[in-house]
Amino acid sequence: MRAVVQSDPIDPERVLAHVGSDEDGAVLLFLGVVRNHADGRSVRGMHYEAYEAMASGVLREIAGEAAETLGTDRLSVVHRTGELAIGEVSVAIAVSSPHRAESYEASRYVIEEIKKRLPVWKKERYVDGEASWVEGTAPPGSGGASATATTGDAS
Amino acid sequence: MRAVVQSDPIDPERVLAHVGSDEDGAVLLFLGVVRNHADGRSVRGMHYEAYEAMASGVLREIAGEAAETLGTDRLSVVHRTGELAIGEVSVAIAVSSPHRAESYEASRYVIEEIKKRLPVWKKERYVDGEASWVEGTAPPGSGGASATATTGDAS
Amino acid sequence: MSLSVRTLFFAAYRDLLGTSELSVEVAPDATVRDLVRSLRDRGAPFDGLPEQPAVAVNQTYAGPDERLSAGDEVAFIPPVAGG
Amino acid sequence: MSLSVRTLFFAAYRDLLGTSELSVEVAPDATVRDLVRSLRDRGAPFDGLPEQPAVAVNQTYAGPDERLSAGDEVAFIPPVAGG
Repeated sequence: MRAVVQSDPIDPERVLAHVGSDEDGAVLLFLGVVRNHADGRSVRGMHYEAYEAMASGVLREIAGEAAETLGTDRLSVVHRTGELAIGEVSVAIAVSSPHRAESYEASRYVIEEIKKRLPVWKKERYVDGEASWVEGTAPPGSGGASATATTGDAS
Repeated sequence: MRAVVQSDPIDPERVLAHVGSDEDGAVLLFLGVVRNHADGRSVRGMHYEAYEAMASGVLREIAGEAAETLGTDRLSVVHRTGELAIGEVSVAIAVSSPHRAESYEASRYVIEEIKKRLPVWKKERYVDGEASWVEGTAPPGSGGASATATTGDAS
Repeated sequence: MSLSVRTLFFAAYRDLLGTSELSVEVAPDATVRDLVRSLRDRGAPFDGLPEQPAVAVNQTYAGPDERLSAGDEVAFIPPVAGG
Repeated sequence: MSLSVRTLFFAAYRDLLGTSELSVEVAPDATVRDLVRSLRDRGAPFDGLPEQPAVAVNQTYAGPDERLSAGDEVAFIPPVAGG
Protein backbone atom coordinates (compact mmCIF):
# COMPACT_ATOMS: atom_id res chain seq x y z
CA MET A 1 0.00 0.00 0.00
CA ARG A 2 1.26 3.44 -0.89
CA ALA A 3 -0.16 6.94 -0.35
CA VAL A 4 1.86 9.96 -1.42
CA VAL A 5 1.34 13.71 -1.80
CA GLN A 6 3.94 15.14 -4.14
CA SER A 7 4.79 18.18 -6.22
CA ASP A 8 6.51 16.08 -8.90
CA PRO A 9 4.44 15.12 -11.94
CA ILE A 10 2.55 11.85 -11.61
CA ASP A 11 3.53 8.96 -13.87
CA PRO A 12 0.39 6.75 -14.13
CA GLU A 13 2.43 3.75 -15.24
CA ARG A 14 4.56 3.89 -12.13
CA VAL A 15 1.47 4.11 -9.95
CA LEU A 16 0.02 1.10 -11.76
CA ALA A 17 3.27 -0.80 -11.27
CA HIS A 18 2.69 -0.77 -7.51
CA VAL A 19 -0.36 -3.01 -7.76
CA GLY A 20 -1.12 -6.38 -9.32
CA SER A 21 -0.42 -9.91 -8.19
CA ASP A 22 -0.79 -13.42 -9.59
CA GLU A 23 -3.85 -13.71 -7.36
CA ASP A 24 -5.61 -10.72 -8.89
CA GLY A 25 -8.05 -10.86 -11.79
CA ALA A 26 -8.88 -7.14 -11.77
CA VAL A 27 -6.78 -3.98 -11.95
CA LEU A 28 -8.27 -0.48 -11.95
CA LEU A 29 -6.54 2.84 -12.56
CA PHE A 30 -8.31 6.14 -11.98
CA LEU A 31 -6.79 9.42 -13.11
CA GLY A 32 -8.08 12.83 -12.11
CA VAL A 33 -7.04 15.30 -14.79
CA VAL A 34 -7.17 19.09 -15.02
CA ARG A 35 -9.89 19.94 -17.53
CA ASN A 36 -10.37 23.06 -19.58
CA HIS A 37 -13.75 24.15 -18.23
CA ALA A 38 -15.60 24.64 -14.96
CA ASP A 39 -19.13 25.90 -14.48
CA GLY A 40 -19.15 27.22 -18.00
CA ARG A 41 -15.87 29.13 -17.71
CA SER A 42 -12.77 28.37 -19.74
CA VAL A 43 -9.92 27.22 -17.52
CA ARG A 44 -6.25 27.36 -18.43
CA GLY A 45 -4.75 25.71 -15.36
CA MET A 46 -5.13 24.80 -11.73
CA HIS A 47 -3.05 25.51 -8.65
CA TYR A 48 -3.16 22.80 -5.97
CA GLU A 49 -2.23 23.67 -2.39
CA ALA A 50 -1.98 21.09 0.39
CA TYR A 51 -1.52 21.16 4.14
CA GLU A 52 1.38 18.85 3.51
CA ALA A 53 2.15 17.84 7.10
CA MET A 54 -1.41 16.57 7.43
CA ALA A 55 -2.38 15.52 3.90
CA SER A 56 -0.10 12.52 3.60
CA GLY A 57 -1.44 11.14 6.89
CA VAL A 58 -5.05 11.58 5.80
CA LEU A 59 -4.29 9.98 2.44
CA ARG A 60 -2.71 6.98 4.20
CA GLU A 61 -5.78 6.73 6.41
CA ILE A 62 -8.09 6.75 3.38
CA ALA A 63 -5.92 4.14 1.66
CA GLY A 64 -6.06 1.92 4.73
CA GLU A 65 -9.85 2.09 4.86
CA ALA A 66 -10.09 1.34 1.15
CA ALA A 67 -7.76 -1.65 1.52
CA GLU A 68 -10.28 -3.22 3.87
CA THR A 69 -12.94 -2.93 1.19
CA LEU A 70 -10.49 -4.13 -1.43
CA GLY A 71 -9.43 -7.16 0.60
CA THR A 72 -5.81 -6.69 -0.50
CA ASP A 73 -3.06 -4.17 0.24
CA ARG A 74 -2.50 -3.63 -3.47
CA LEU A 75 -3.47 0.01 -3.59
CA SER A 76 -1.42 3.00 -4.61
CA VAL A 77 -2.62 6.60 -4.53
CA VAL A 78 -0.71 9.76 -5.42
CA HIS A 79 -1.98 13.34 -5.16
CA ARG A 80 -0.21 16.18 -6.86
CA THR A 81 0.41 19.72 -5.60
CA GLY A 82 1.55 22.89 -7.33
CA GLU A 83 0.78 24.46 -10.67
CA LEU A 84 -0.88 22.13 -13.19
CA ALA A 85 -1.73 22.68 -16.84
CA ILE A 86 -4.78 21.29 -18.69
CA GLY A 87 -4.41 17.53 -19.14
CA GLU A 88 -2.02 17.07 -16.24
CA VAL A 89 -2.83 14.35 -13.72
CA SER A 90 -3.80 15.69 -10.29
CA VAL A 91 -4.54 12.33 -8.67
CA ALA A 92 -3.89 8.69 -9.60
CA ILE A 93 -5.43 5.70 -7.85
CA ALA A 94 -4.42 2.15 -8.73
CA VAL A 95 -5.92 -0.93 -7.10
CA SER A 96 -6.02 -4.66 -7.78
CA SER A 97 -7.99 -7.54 -6.33
CA PRO A 98 -9.01 -11.11 -7.15
CA HIS A 99 -12.49 -10.00 -8.30
CA ARG A 100 -13.55 -6.78 -10.01
CA ALA A 101 -16.32 -5.60 -7.66
CA GLU A 102 -13.85 -4.88 -4.85
CA SER A 103 -11.54 -2.93 -7.16
CA TYR A 104 -14.33 -0.68 -8.43
CA GLU A 105 -15.62 -0.12 -4.91
CA ALA A 106 -12.23 0.64 -3.36
CA SER A 107 -11.15 2.95 -6.17
CA ARG A 108 -14.34 4.95 -5.92
CA TYR A 109 -14.04 5.09 -2.14
CA VAL A 110 -10.58 6.63 -2.36
CA ILE A 111 -11.57 9.44 -4.72
CA GLU A 112 -14.79 10.22 -2.84
CA GLU A 113 -12.97 10.40 0.51
CA ILE A 114 -10.21 12.54 -0.97
CA LYS A 115 -12.86 15.04 -1.99
CA LYS A 116 -14.45 14.93 1.46
CA ARG A 117 -11.48 15.25 3.73
CA LEU A 118 -8.03 15.53 2.16
CA PRO A 119 -6.70 18.98 3.18
CA VAL A 120 -6.10 20.16 -0.35
CA TRP A 121 -7.42 23.25 -2.12
CA LYS A 122 -7.36 24.31 -5.72
CA LYS A 123 -7.45 27.61 -7.43
CA GLU A 124 -8.81 27.71 -10.94
CA ARG A 125 -6.98 29.97 -13.33
CA TYR A 126 -9.31 31.17 -16.05
CA VAL A 127 -8.49 32.00 -19.62
CA ASP A 128 -9.67 35.58 -18.99
CA GLY A 129 -6.87 36.05 -16.43
CA GLU A 130 -8.97 35.76 -13.28
CA ALA A 131 -8.52 33.05 -10.67
CA SER A 132 -10.59 31.73 -7.80
CA TRP A 133 -10.55 29.05 -5.15
CA VAL A 134 -12.82 26.16 -6.04
CA GLU A 135 -15.69 25.93 -3.57
CA GLY A 136 -15.07 22.84 -1.52
CA THR A 137 -16.62 20.47 0.96
CA ALA A 138 -16.53 20.91 4.74
CA PRO A 139 -14.60 17.92 6.13
CA PRO A 140 -16.91 15.70 8.25
CA GLY A 141 -16.53 15.45 12.02
CA SER A 142 -14.51 18.60 12.11
CA GLY A 143 -16.56 21.06 14.05
CA GLY A 144 -19.66 21.61 11.97
CA ALA A 145 -20.71 23.77 9.10
CA SER A 146 -18.44 26.19 7.39
CA ALA A 147 -19.37 29.70 6.38
CA THR A 148 -18.21 28.96 2.86
CA ALA A 149 -20.76 27.29 0.59
CA THR A 150 -20.49 23.53 0.42
CA THR A 151 -20.58 22.42 -3.16
CA GLY A 152 -17.49 21.23 -4.83
CA ASP A 153 -16.57 18.55 -7.29
CA ALA A 154 -13.94 18.54 -9.91
CA SER A 155 -13.10 15.44 -11.82
CA MET B 1 -14.78 4.88 -29.78
CA ARG B 2 -12.99 1.63 -30.41
CA ALA B 3 -13.97 -2.01 -29.79
CA VAL B 4 -11.62 -4.78 -30.84
CA VAL B 5 -11.30 -8.55 -30.38
CA GLN B 6 -7.73 -9.62 -31.03
CA SER B 7 -5.29 -12.46 -30.55
CA ASP B 8 -2.33 -10.11 -30.14
CA PRO B 9 -1.28 -9.21 -26.58
CA ILE B 10 -3.01 -6.15 -25.16
CA ASP B 11 -0.90 -3.07 -24.40
CA PRO B 12 -2.82 -1.16 -21.68
CA GLU B 13 -1.00 2.05 -22.46
CA ARG B 14 -2.09 1.97 -26.06
CA VAL B 15 -5.69 1.37 -25.00
CA LEU B 16 -5.44 4.31 -22.61
CA ALA B 17 -3.99 6.48 -25.37
CA HIS B 18 -7.30 6.24 -27.26
CA VAL B 19 -9.19 8.19 -24.60
CA GLY B 20 -8.74 11.54 -22.89
CA SER B 21 -9.53 15.07 -23.98
CA ASP B 22 -8.97 18.58 -22.67
CA GLU B 23 -12.64 18.50 -21.62
CA ASP B 24 -12.23 15.42 -19.43
CA GLY B 25 -11.46 15.45 -15.71
CA ALA B 26 -11.65 11.69 -15.25
CA VAL B 27 -9.93 8.74 -16.92
CA LEU B 28 -10.52 5.13 -15.92
CA LEU B 29 -8.68 2.02 -17.07
CA PHE B 30 -9.93 -1.45 -16.17
CA LEU B 31 -7.79 -4.53 -16.82
CA GLY B 32 -9.05 -8.07 -16.56
CA VAL B 33 -6.09 -10.32 -15.84
CA VAL B 34 -5.65 -14.10 -15.76
CA ARG B 35 -5.27 -15.09 -12.13
CA ASN B 36 -3.66 -18.14 -10.62
CA HIS B 37 -6.68 -19.59 -8.85
CA ALA B 38 -10.35 -20.39 -9.44
CA ASP B 39 -12.79 -21.99 -7.03
CA GLY B 40 -9.89 -23.13 -4.89
CA ARG B 41 -7.94 -24.76 -7.74
CA SER B 42 -4.53 -23.65 -8.89
CA VAL B 43 -4.63 -22.34 -12.44
CA ARG B 44 -1.63 -22.09 -14.74
CA GLY B 45 -3.29 -20.45 -17.75
CA MET B 46 -6.45 -19.73 -19.66
CA HIS B 47 -7.53 -20.39 -23.24
CA TYR B 48 -9.95 -17.81 -24.69
CA GLU B 49 -12.11 -18.76 -27.66
CA ALA B 50 -14.38 -16.30 -29.47
CA TYR B 51 -17.01 -16.49 -32.19
CA GLU B 52 -14.97 -13.89 -33.95
CA ALA B 53 -17.38 -12.96 -36.73
CA MET B 54 -19.95 -12.04 -34.07
CA ALA B 55 -17.87 -10.94 -31.07
CA SER B 56 -16.51 -7.72 -32.53
CA GLY B 57 -20.04 -6.62 -33.46
CA VAL B 58 -21.36 -7.36 -29.98
CA LEU B 59 -18.41 -5.54 -28.43
CA ARG B 60 -19.10 -2.49 -30.62
CA GLU B 61 -22.73 -2.62 -29.56
CA ILE B 62 -21.77 -2.73 -25.87
CA ALA B 63 -19.32 0.14 -26.39
CA GLY B 64 -22.02 2.20 -28.08
CA GLU B 65 -24.43 1.68 -25.21
CA ALA B 66 -21.73 2.57 -22.67
CA ALA B 67 -20.87 5.73 -24.59
CA GLU B 68 -24.42 6.96 -24.00
CA THR B 69 -23.91 6.54 -20.26
CA LEU B 70 -20.47 8.09 -20.53
CA GLY B 71 -21.70 11.10 -22.46
CA THR B 72 -18.58 11.03 -24.65
CA ASP B 73 -17.24 8.75 -27.37
CA ARG B 74 -13.93 8.44 -25.54
CA LEU B 75 -14.10 4.72 -24.88
CA SER B 76 -11.75 1.97 -25.99
CA VAL B 77 -12.22 -1.72 -25.26
CA VAL B 78 -10.06 -4.65 -26.35
CA HIS B 79 -10.72 -8.34 -25.68
CA ARG B 80 -8.04 -10.93 -26.17
CA THR B 81 -8.33 -14.45 -27.57
CA GLY B 82 -5.97 -17.43 -27.54
CA GLU B 83 -3.68 -18.91 -24.94
CA LEU B 84 -2.95 -16.62 -21.96
CA ALA B 85 -0.55 -17.07 -19.06
CA ILE B 86 -1.09 -15.90 -15.48
CA GLY B 87 -0.86 -12.11 -15.32
CA GLU B 88 -1.71 -11.55 -18.96
CA VAL B 89 -4.44 -9.04 -19.75
CA SER B 90 -7.61 -10.63 -21.19
CA VAL B 91 -9.63 -7.42 -21.45
CA ALA B 92 -8.83 -3.70 -21.22
CA ILE B 93 -11.43 -0.94 -20.96
CA ALA B 94 -10.43 2.73 -21.05
CA VAL B 95 -12.93 5.58 -20.75
CA SER B 96 -12.78 9.31 -20.07
CA SER B 97 -15.41 11.92 -19.29
CA PRO B 98 -15.73 15.43 -17.83
CA HIS B 99 -16.84 14.03 -14.44
CA ARG B 100 -15.87 10.81 -12.70
CA ALA B 101 -19.29 9.27 -12.03
CA GLU B 102 -19.92 8.66 -15.73
CA SER B 103 -16.51 7.05 -16.21
CA TYR B 104 -17.02 4.61 -13.34
CA GLU B 105 -20.52 3.76 -14.51
CA ALA B 106 -19.60 3.26 -18.16
CA SER B 107 -16.50 1.20 -17.36
CA ARG B 108 -18.48 -1.10 -15.11
CA TYR B 109 -21.25 -1.40 -17.71
CA VAL B 110 -18.82 -2.59 -20.37
CA ILE B 111 -17.29 -5.36 -18.26
CA GLU B 112 -20.68 -6.54 -16.92
CA GLU B 113 -22.18 -6.68 -20.42
CA ILE B 114 -19.12 -8.48 -21.78
CA LYS B 115 -19.71 -11.17 -19.19
CA LYS B 116 -23.41 -11.38 -20.06
CA ARG B 117 -23.34 -11.51 -23.83
CA LEU B 118 -19.97 -11.37 -25.58
CA PRO B 119 -19.65 -14.74 -27.41
CA VAL B 120 -16.39 -15.71 -25.74
CA TRP B 121 -15.53 -18.82 -23.76
CA LYS B 122 -12.58 -19.72 -21.64
CA LYS B 123 -10.98 -22.95 -20.65
CA GLU B 124 -9.06 -23.01 -17.41
CA ARG B 125 -5.84 -24.97 -17.47
CA TYR B 126 -5.04 -26.26 -14.00
CA VAL B 127 -1.65 -26.85 -12.47
CA ASP B 128 -2.55 -30.56 -12.11
CA GLY B 129 -2.79 -30.87 -15.90
CA GLU B 130 -6.57 -30.92 -16.18
CA ALA B 131 -8.59 -28.30 -18.03
CA SER B 132 -12.24 -27.31 -18.14
CA TRP B 133 -14.55 -24.74 -19.70
CA VAL B 134 -15.51 -22.06 -17.23
CA GLU B 135 -19.22 -22.19 -16.50
CA GLY B 136 -20.74 -19.14 -18.10
CA THR B 137 -23.86 -17.05 -18.31
CA ALA B 138 -26.72 -17.64 -20.74
CA PRO B 139 -26.91 -14.56 -22.97
CA PRO B 140 -30.18 -12.66 -22.39
CA GLY B 141 -32.93 -12.54 -24.97
CA SER B 142 -31.47 -15.48 -26.77
CA GLY B 143 -34.04 -18.22 -26.49
CA GLY B 144 -34.26 -18.97 -22.79
CA ALA B 145 -32.44 -21.12 -20.29
CA SER B 146 -29.47 -23.23 -21.12
CA ALA B 147 -28.89 -26.77 -19.94
CA THR B 148 -25.47 -25.77 -18.66
CA ALA B 149 -25.42 -24.29 -15.18
CA THR B 150 -25.52 -20.51 -15.10
CA THR B 151 -22.89 -19.20 -12.76
CA GLY B 152 -19.78 -17.66 -14.10
CA ASP B 153 -17.50 -14.83 -13.19
CA ALA B 154 -13.84 -14.38 -13.68
CA SER B 155 -12.07 -11.12 -12.99
CA MET C 1 -38.44 -28.82 -50.71
CA SER C 2 -35.99 -27.95 -47.96
CA LEU C 3 -33.38 -25.32 -47.31
CA SER C 4 -29.87 -25.60 -46.07
CA VAL C 5 -28.37 -23.64 -43.14
CA ARG C 6 -24.85 -23.61 -41.79
CA THR C 7 -24.70 -24.45 -38.06
CA LEU C 8 -21.70 -23.56 -35.89
CA PHE C 9 -20.74 -25.04 -32.51
CA PHE C 10 -18.32 -23.44 -30.07
CA ALA C 11 -16.43 -24.41 -26.92
CA ALA C 12 -18.33 -27.03 -24.86
CA TYR C 13 -20.87 -27.65 -27.65
CA ARG C 14 -18.09 -28.34 -30.14
CA ASP C 15 -16.47 -30.70 -27.64
CA LEU C 16 -19.84 -32.45 -27.15
CA LEU C 17 -20.49 -32.97 -30.87
CA GLY C 18 -16.90 -33.42 -31.98
CA THR C 19 -17.47 -30.90 -34.76
CA SER C 20 -17.50 -27.13 -35.11
CA GLU C 21 -19.70 -26.88 -38.19
CA LEU C 22 -22.52 -28.79 -39.88
CA SER C 23 -24.73 -28.13 -42.88
CA VAL C 24 -28.31 -28.94 -41.94
CA GLU C 25 -31.47 -29.27 -44.11
CA VAL C 26 -34.65 -27.81 -42.64
CA ALA C 27 -38.19 -27.21 -43.92
CA PRO C 28 -38.75 -23.89 -45.79
CA ASP C 29 -40.80 -22.44 -42.93
CA ALA C 30 -38.52 -23.75 -40.16
CA THR C 31 -37.72 -21.71 -37.04
CA VAL C 32 -34.73 -21.84 -34.72
CA ARG C 33 -36.82 -24.08 -32.45
CA ASP C 34 -37.44 -26.52 -35.31
CA LEU C 35 -33.75 -26.68 -36.12
CA VAL C 36 -32.80 -27.39 -32.52
CA ARG C 37 -35.49 -30.08 -32.26
CA SER C 38 -34.39 -31.79 -35.47
CA LEU C 39 -30.78 -31.86 -34.28
CA ARG C 40 -31.67 -33.22 -30.83
CA ASP C 41 -33.84 -35.87 -32.51
CA ARG C 42 -30.71 -37.31 -34.08
CA GLY C 43 -29.91 -38.81 -30.67
CA ALA C 44 -26.49 -38.98 -29.03
CA PRO C 45 -24.43 -36.84 -28.92
CA PHE C 46 -26.89 -34.22 -30.32
CA ASP C 47 -29.43 -34.81 -27.56
CA GLY C 48 -26.78 -33.38 -25.21
CA LEU C 49 -27.61 -29.92 -26.57
CA PRO C 50 -30.05 -27.94 -24.41
CA GLU C 51 -33.70 -27.75 -25.50
CA GLN C 52 -33.42 -23.97 -25.71
CA PRO C 53 -29.80 -23.09 -26.35
CA ALA C 54 -28.76 -19.51 -26.99
CA VAL C 55 -28.56 -19.15 -30.76
CA ALA C 56 -27.31 -16.43 -33.07
CA VAL C 57 -28.56 -16.19 -36.64
CA ASN C 58 -26.14 -14.37 -38.90
CA GLN C 59 -24.16 -13.08 -35.87
CA THR C 60 -27.19 -11.69 -34.02
CA TYR C 61 -28.85 -13.32 -31.02
CA ALA C 62 -32.18 -14.81 -32.10
CA GLY C 63 -35.19 -16.16 -30.24
CA PRO C 64 -36.62 -19.66 -30.83
CA ASP C 65 -39.39 -18.33 -33.08
CA GLU C 66 -37.08 -16.70 -35.60
CA ARG C 67 -37.55 -18.13 -39.09
CA LEU C 68 -34.56 -19.42 -41.02
CA SER C 69 -33.58 -18.65 -44.59
CA ALA C 70 -31.38 -20.54 -46.99
CA GLY C 71 -27.70 -19.96 -46.26
CA ASP C 72 -28.20 -18.60 -42.74
CA GLU C 73 -25.31 -18.99 -40.32
CA VAL C 74 -26.83 -20.42 -37.14
CA ALA C 75 -24.42 -20.47 -34.20
CA PHE C 76 -25.11 -22.41 -31.00
CA ILE C 77 -23.78 -20.23 -28.18
CA PRO C 78 -22.84 -21.98 -24.93
CA PRO C 79 -23.16 -19.81 -21.81
CA VAL C 80 -20.59 -17.06 -22.37
CA ALA C 81 -17.57 -16.44 -20.16
CA GLY C 82 -15.67 -13.45 -21.49
CA GLY C 83 -13.78 -10.92 -19.46
CA MET D 1 -1.17 32.42 32.91
CA SER D 2 -1.78 31.61 29.27
CA LEU D 3 -0.46 29.20 26.70
CA SER D 4 0.68 29.72 23.17
CA VAL D 5 -0.51 27.79 20.13
CA ARG D 6 0.57 28.00 16.53
CA THR D 7 -2.32 28.68 14.14
CA LEU D 8 -2.12 27.96 10.41
CA PHE D 9 -4.30 29.37 7.64
CA PHE D 10 -4.61 27.88 4.17
CA ALA D 11 -6.01 28.87 0.79
CA ALA D 12 -9.02 31.21 1.10
CA TYR D 13 -8.44 31.74 4.86
CA ARG D 14 -4.87 32.80 4.23
CA ASP D 15 -6.04 35.17 1.53
CA LEU D 16 -8.64 36.57 3.93
CA LEU D 17 -6.18 37.19 6.76
CA GLY D 18 -3.16 38.02 4.65
CA THR D 19 -1.07 35.62 6.72
CA SER D 20 -0.46 31.87 6.78
CA GLU D 21 0.64 31.57 10.40
CA LEU D 22 0.02 33.28 13.74
CA SER D 23 1.12 32.58 17.30
CA VAL D 24 -1.92 33.01 19.57
CA GLU D 25 -2.15 33.15 23.38
CA VAL D 26 -5.13 31.32 24.91
CA ALA D 27 -6.23 30.46 28.47
CA PRO D 28 -4.81 27.21 29.88
CA ASP D 29 -8.18 25.43 29.68
CA ALA D 30 -9.08 26.83 26.25
CA THR D 31 -10.86 24.75 23.60
CA VAL D 32 -10.86 25.02 19.84
CA ARG D 33 -14.13 26.95 20.16
CA ASP D 34 -12.49 29.46 22.53
CA LEU D 35 -9.60 29.98 20.14
CA VAL D 36 -11.92 30.61 17.20
CA ARG D 37 -14.02 33.03 19.26
CA SER D 38 -10.98 34.99 20.46
CA LEU D 39 -9.72 35.30 16.88
CA ARG D 40 -13.09 36.42 15.51
CA ASP D 41 -13.35 38.95 18.36
CA ARG D 42 -10.33 40.74 16.93
CA GLY D 43 -12.68 42.12 14.26
CA ALA D 44 -11.85 42.55 10.59
CA PRO D 45 -10.49 40.62 8.82
CA PHE D 46 -10.67 37.85 11.47
CA ASP D 47 -14.44 38.07 11.80
CA GLY D 48 -14.54 36.76 8.22
CA LEU D 49 -13.63 33.31 9.56
CA PRO D 50 -16.64 31.02 10.04
CA GLU D 51 -18.01 30.54 13.57
CA GLN D 52 -17.32 26.82 13.35
CA PRO D 53 -14.53 26.30 10.84
CA ALA D 54 -13.06 22.86 10.28
CA VAL D 55 -9.94 22.69 12.42
CA ALA D 56 -7.10 20.22 12.77
CA VAL D 57 -5.05 20.03 15.95
CA ASN D 58 -1.63 18.55 15.36
CA GLN D 59 -2.66 17.35 11.89
CA THR D 60 -5.84 15.58 13.05
CA TYR D 61 -9.38 16.89 12.58
CA ALA D 62 -10.69 18.12 15.93
CA GLY D 63 -14.13 19.11 17.19
CA PRO D 64 -14.87 22.51 18.82
CA ASP D 65 -14.68 21.03 22.34
CA GLU D 66 -11.13 19.74 22.00
CA ARG D 67 -8.78 21.28 24.61
CA LEU D 68 -5.59 22.92 23.49
CA SER D 69 -2.11 22.40 24.89
CA ALA D 70 0.94 24.61 24.72
CA GLY D 71 2.67 24.34 21.37
CA ASP D 72 -0.27 22.78 19.56
CA GLU D 73 -0.43 23.28 15.80
CA VAL D 74 -3.98 24.43 15.09
CA ALA D 75 -4.83 24.56 11.40
CA PHE D 76 -7.93 26.29 10.02
CA ILE D 77 -9.13 24.10 7.15
CA PRO D 78 -11.28 25.76 4.47
CA PRO D 79 -13.72 23.46 2.69
CA VAL D 80 -11.45 20.98 0.91
CA ALA D 81 -11.29 20.51 -2.87
CA GLY D 82 -8.81 17.77 -3.64
CA GLY D 83 -8.97 15.31 -6.50
